[in-house]
Amino acid sequence: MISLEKRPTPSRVWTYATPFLAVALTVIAGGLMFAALGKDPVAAIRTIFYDPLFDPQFAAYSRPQLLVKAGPLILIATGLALGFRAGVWNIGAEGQYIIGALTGAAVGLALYPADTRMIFPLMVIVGALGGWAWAMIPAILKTRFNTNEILVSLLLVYVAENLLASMAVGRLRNPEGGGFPGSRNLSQWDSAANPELIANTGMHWGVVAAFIAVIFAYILLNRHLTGFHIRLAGQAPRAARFAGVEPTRLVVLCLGISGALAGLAGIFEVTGPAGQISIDFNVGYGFTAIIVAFLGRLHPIGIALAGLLMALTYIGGELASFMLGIPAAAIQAFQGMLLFFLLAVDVLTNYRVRLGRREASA
Amino acid sequence: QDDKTKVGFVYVGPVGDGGWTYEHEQGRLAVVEEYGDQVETVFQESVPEGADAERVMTQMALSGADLIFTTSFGYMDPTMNVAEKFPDVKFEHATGYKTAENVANYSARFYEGRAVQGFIAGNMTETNKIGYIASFPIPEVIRGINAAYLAAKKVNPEVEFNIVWAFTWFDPAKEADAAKALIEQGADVILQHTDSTAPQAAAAEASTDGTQIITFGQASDMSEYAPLPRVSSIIDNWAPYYIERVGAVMDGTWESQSVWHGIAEGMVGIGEISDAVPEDVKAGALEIRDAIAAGEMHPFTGPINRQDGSVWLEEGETADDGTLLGMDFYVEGLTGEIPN
Amino acid sequence: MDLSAISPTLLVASLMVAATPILLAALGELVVEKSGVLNLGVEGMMITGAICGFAVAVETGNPVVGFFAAALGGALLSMIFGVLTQFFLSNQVATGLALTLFGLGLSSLLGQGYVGIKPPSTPRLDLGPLSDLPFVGRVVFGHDWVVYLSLILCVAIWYFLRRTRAGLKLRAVGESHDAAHAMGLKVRAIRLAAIAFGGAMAGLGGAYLSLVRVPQWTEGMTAGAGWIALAIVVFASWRAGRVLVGAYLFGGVTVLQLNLQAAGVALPVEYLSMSPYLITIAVLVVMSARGTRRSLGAPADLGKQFHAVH
Amino acid sequence: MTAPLLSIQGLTKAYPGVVANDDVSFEIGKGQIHALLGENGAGKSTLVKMIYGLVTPDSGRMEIAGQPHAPATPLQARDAGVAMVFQHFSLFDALDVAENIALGMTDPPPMRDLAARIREVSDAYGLPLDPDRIVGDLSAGERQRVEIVRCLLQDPRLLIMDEPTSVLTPQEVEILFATLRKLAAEGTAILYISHKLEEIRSLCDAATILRLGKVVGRCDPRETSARELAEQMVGSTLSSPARPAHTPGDTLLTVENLSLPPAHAFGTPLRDIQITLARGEVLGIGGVAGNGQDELLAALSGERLSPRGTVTLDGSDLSRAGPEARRKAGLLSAPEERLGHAAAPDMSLTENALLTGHGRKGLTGRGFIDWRGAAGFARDIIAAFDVRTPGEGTAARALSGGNLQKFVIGREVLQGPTVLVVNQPTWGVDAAAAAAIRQALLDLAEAGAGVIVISQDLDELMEISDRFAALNEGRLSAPVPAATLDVKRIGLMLGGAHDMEAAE
Ligand SMILES: Nc1ncnc2c1ncn2[C@@H]1O[C@H](COP(=O)(O)OP(=O)(O)OP(=O)(O)O)[C@@H](O)[C@H]1O
Ligand SMILES: Nc1ncnc2c1ncn2[C@@H]1O[C@H](COP(=O)(O)OP(=O)(O)OP(=O)(O)O)[C@@H](O)[C@H]1O
Ligand SMILES: [Mg+2]
Ligand SMILES: [Mg+2]
Repeated sequence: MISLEKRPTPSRVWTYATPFLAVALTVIAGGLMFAALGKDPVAAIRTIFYDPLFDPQFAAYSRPQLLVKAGPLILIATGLALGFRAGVWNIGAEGQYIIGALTGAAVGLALYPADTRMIFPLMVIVGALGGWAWAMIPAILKTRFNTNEILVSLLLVYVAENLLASMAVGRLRNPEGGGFPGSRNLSQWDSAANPELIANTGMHWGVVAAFIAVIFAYILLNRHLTGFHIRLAGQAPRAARFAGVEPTRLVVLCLGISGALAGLAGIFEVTGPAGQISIDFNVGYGFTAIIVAFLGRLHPIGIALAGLLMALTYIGGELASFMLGIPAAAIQAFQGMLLFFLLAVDVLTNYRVRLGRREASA
Repeated sequence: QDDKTKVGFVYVGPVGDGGWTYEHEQGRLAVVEEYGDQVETVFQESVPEGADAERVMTQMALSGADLIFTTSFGYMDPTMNVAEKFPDVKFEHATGYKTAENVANYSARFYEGRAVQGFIAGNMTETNKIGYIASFPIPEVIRGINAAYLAAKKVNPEVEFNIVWAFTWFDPAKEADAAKALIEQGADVILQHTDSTAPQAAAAEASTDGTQIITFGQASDMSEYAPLPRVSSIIDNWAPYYIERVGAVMDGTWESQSVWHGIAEGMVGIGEISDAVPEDVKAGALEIRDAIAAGEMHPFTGPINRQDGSVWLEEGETADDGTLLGMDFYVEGLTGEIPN
Repeated sequence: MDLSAISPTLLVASLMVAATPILLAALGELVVEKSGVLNLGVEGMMITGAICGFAVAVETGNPVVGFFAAALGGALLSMIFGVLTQFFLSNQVATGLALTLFGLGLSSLLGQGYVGIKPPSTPRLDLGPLSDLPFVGRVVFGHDWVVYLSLILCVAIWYFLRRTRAGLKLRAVGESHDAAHAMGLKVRAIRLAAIAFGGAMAGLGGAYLSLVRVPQWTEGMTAGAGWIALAIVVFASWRAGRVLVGAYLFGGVTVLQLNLQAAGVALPVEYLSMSPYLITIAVLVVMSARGTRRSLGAPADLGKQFHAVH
Repeated sequence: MTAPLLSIQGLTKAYPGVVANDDVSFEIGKGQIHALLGENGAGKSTLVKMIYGLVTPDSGRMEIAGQPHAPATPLQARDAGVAMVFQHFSLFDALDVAENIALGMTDPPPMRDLAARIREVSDAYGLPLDPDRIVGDLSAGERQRVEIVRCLLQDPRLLIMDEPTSVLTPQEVEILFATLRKLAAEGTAILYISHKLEEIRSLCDAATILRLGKVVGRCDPRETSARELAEQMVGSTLSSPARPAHTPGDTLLTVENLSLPPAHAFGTPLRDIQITLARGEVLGIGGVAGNGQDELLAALSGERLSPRGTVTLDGSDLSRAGPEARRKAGLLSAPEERLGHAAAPDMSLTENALLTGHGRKGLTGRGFIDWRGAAGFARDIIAAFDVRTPGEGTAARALSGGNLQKFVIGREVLQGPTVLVVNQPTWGVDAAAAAAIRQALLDLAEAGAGVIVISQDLDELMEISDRFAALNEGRLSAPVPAATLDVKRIGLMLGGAHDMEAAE
């Protein structure tokens, strides 16, 4: 009989070792799945984890793409993690991401074709505000009416998606696009573009923002009283109130920050890599970021690493998919396995496994 | 590496969607069939439009592709961007309007098929109510509605179109609900511009001895619902085009172009008209199909007024491609408003 | 515009069909949450049920067997969540989300051979002359057996939770797992059973989509129904009867907006399609504005990890 | 003594780092009321959990009426005739009384019959209960009754009670004792755990004393003084806190007409509370749990705000100030619940020191935390209050209850409060630690602060307060000098008869 015993303090060693253990387990289980599908498991794993980083044919391009793909994930996940630490469950970042992109792009497009440096910063600010405002809906409903923020923020994703579709074929449609859906291409309009800052690095303003957010969150959580209060509220809500933390303020703060960061991710994406508002320009970053946040154990540095790992599985998965003909669905299932293993092995960090003597109550 | 011609396909949905992407995949398989060992094809399914598409195309180009088909409208700008970086790789973008030295675009005149459908629908409806499940209010969809309506109205002046905008390309449950709502309100013909077979199933379910609902396959033949409720279909048939263009790359004759192919070129196919359609109607439908193919007939031939009553096409005038490509209005007789 | 074209009879009949998948899934999740577990993987279990049910129904030609397989498939998938959260003490929110991701991938893998196939049909029950009665005939006696099953399950779950000892134990575990443990209840076993039941119900809901409501198999066909089921549980304040109301309300708004469009009502379409979500939010606000936690009925230990400390 | 009902031989149970029970042996006879004594962490709860099947012993054997007893689950223990009232966690707030009772029975009758049985048995033992009420709405005494009735319904041969009286009024304790004596007379054996030695002396026929998991003594408590019992438990001699006489100074804190609605569904409202507290004074507030103690503390700590003019410290109105502002002004507090309220379980002692200390101790600058300073403060507390822990990096939950309580009290005391309000400062804490905490509170008052001690332990209140007031259903009686009180009078005050008494 195996039993678990809570450690007095989390194990340092396992904190760092568990991700590797999880990847190793995923490689085994995923390899079995690929083999069952009739694909060469070694080649598949190699293509997913190794090729994007080191294959001479792809690495020069794929490596910077890791940043492009991870940037929005990290930016959103960092914001979400602050909330999750405080026990504020925003799972509607996808909606805030969409609204950030929409509002930011709308402001930019309204000024088209003006040619001034001010437009891009203005769009960024409005995008952040848009995401913030969308997140304020669940925040206010929660603080005023005690409405469950998980559900409201989630339902608002669907509302945002509908808004996006109607904007893409309506108000924001490119008047010179021959009636086709989608806005003007913002990345091709210098005043609004979010370009690659250093050629062939994938570094754009969104990635810069992601790293700033990580550092900011790290300092906030480790060095600042507000961050301390965030952690406190999540771990022991009553103790937080006793310490003088206002739950209402914290809900508004956390939802606000995560909404604003998601909005930022949206506007950076739509002015850069994605280029334009289209019917379904959102690709689920808001949801994936929730997973990234947990994989990173809600720690800013962890989130940065988890975001990069996640990006690697996307990019490597694409390679594996078209190079080896592995169905996209198998890649998705593979990612699911990775998550399961990462979540499962985490138990070793906080618990000691005891074998042998049976306890009455396992 | 080797001298095989490598062809990449970028798909917006899963190859198992049974509709749009499925038909492109059939085109790819036809290429493999045609050229066998001379080609190597690769594809990537479910690629979101935007940054991910650009990356997938780039990686395909890096992997040595000679020709890449990008099969969704939203891939237009990514295709142009990647094409600029890989001048030696040829690109073919579906349903867009931009071209470059190494970027061609191709699209199908589905509205020609809609005219055939409209004809059958107008003849066969007994309630004179035709339900139309539309996806998004874009020219492609509006064009289809107009073409079907004009054809139906011609043979049945009483006919009325009820249009439901589903705001999705693909949500089987919603499509089924939309079909049911239309049928419950008296429509006995369902036309759809969404990709799943849910409306077919809903129609089969709703048909009783007294009332028979008929439907048409969309994108693929949907022959599993023939002979009823599915009486015919519009089939996207990309195979001939893909075979031709791959061949052009192989023998070095590939050039950028912008084509809008229809029934004549075989890009739009009219699925078998089932025996549920009366002989004379079937004959009439085939006649229209052949006339369009022969260039003797244009589904948009004047006199046609816009919905607001203003004149669009004078007597005998046919629509120019420019207006058709950007169509954002209903023709006279259709009720309701186009969203936005 | 022709509102008279909307037949209330048919509207009610079709909203019942539209609501059945989410009703089944929400009832399952209700039981799971009552036991103190928050499983956000409903969408993943639904779609897995959709393909399992579809595939088996096609292979056997028997939709009943298909539904059975769907329940089994959903339950098996839910056990991944069960083992991870109950034995590996993983975070329930994250594990549920991962389950959805995995379920979507797994289902499309399983479904690769089943695209474009027509499943055997699940006919309406023939209740003879009853089905010919005006209004009631169509609304009450005009459905397939799964609709009735979902209604029976709704009553059964209400009875189970309120009136049986097993239901009492389940509620006790959700209310305070420490106290339940001290009373000698097998907290983990009860929760695992609840999770499996929730998976089975979600699987049934998914199969209803793929076998009856749509019916066909396509990847991603649940299109968010699982999330709505989750919202309905909260909406219903964790009560079986209100789950029914919530599911029918949501189904009703969805069907009604399409009917309004079909009738040519001049409302902006894009706002109509948002309406089910907006209305759900509005009702959530009204419900939560009125209640304290207790009258809301949320199990006190919902989402908390249980680790016996004795 | 008759033939033993329960006999335990060489029972051992080790947890990582501690041997909770080390070769424990003793016997309980039929109809005997047997006390189990020991300081915090001595292993009392572990021992009874083994008897009840919640914990499996590493070695040793148990027999009940001659039959081997090795329950793997509470179910088996109940079948063997063992019933238990728990120290913690055993009621479900959202369920009703009958449901709560049904959950603790192996084979409950149908609900309707059960309700009738509950009425019958509870009336028979003088513990009336309404089976339909929601447990969360009951007072602490009534909740206790639920647990006892749950046991009684099973006709147990052995009844275990783990610290049952901490939440009862003296009158309720009397009723409980009468019930237990009646049960014992009917032949039920009772194993009774409590830190209240006087109670044990009046109730029990035999006692087994544990220290660090080992049996260190057996005695007849009726013939041993409380002091001797305590010294056996602790293993050394005890000194009582010194309380030098003093004259109260000027008024520090006034609370006027403080009324607050209940904070949640199961809460108690505060009704028109009046308090004045002078420099150097210790005001004791007694009352049975659930009569507004938590609410009163929250209203004083600033967790709940009250109407303007209701809470005044040193002339400044703090009614609308939050906890942090009150701390700044000198009004500090320590709530009853150590883990989760006074301290965050998963945080280190450094972080817990920061929790309330950052303002007064200057541990932050522009919101940025001085971790070194915080760790220093934590070390100061640990040293000054003899908190036994490996270091300031240890998580709060890893500390034993008594040590954490010392840390929490120390944290507030070392901030030099003008007024300190504490709720249940020594709840569940063993004699030595309790004495240390009481001494610290007295020292604080001696140094000129005002101290309010809210407690359910009347002996404690009599020992340290200058004046005493009672809380009953959210009302506070007029304070009376502690010296004039006896237990009977206090009991009446707690029972809500203080109005009558004022008329007396
Ligand atoms: N599940 C457990 N895991 C690890 N250690 C435990 C566990 N339960 C109890 N202990 C330890 O065993 C010892 C005895 O604990 P126990 O609860 O039996 O003490 P107690 O005598 O009941 O104390 P109190 O008077 O505070 O109730 C303590 O050191 C405690 O920390
Ligand atoms: N909870 C704490 N208690 C005491 N000091 C702390 C705490 N958190 C951070 N510090 C101090 O702040 C500095 C930076 O913290 P550190 O880098 O260890 O945090 P971290 O990287 O968040 O930790 P971990 O990697 O374990 O999450 C350390 O020197 C440490 O002394
Ligand atoms: Mg203890
Ligand atoms: Mg104890």
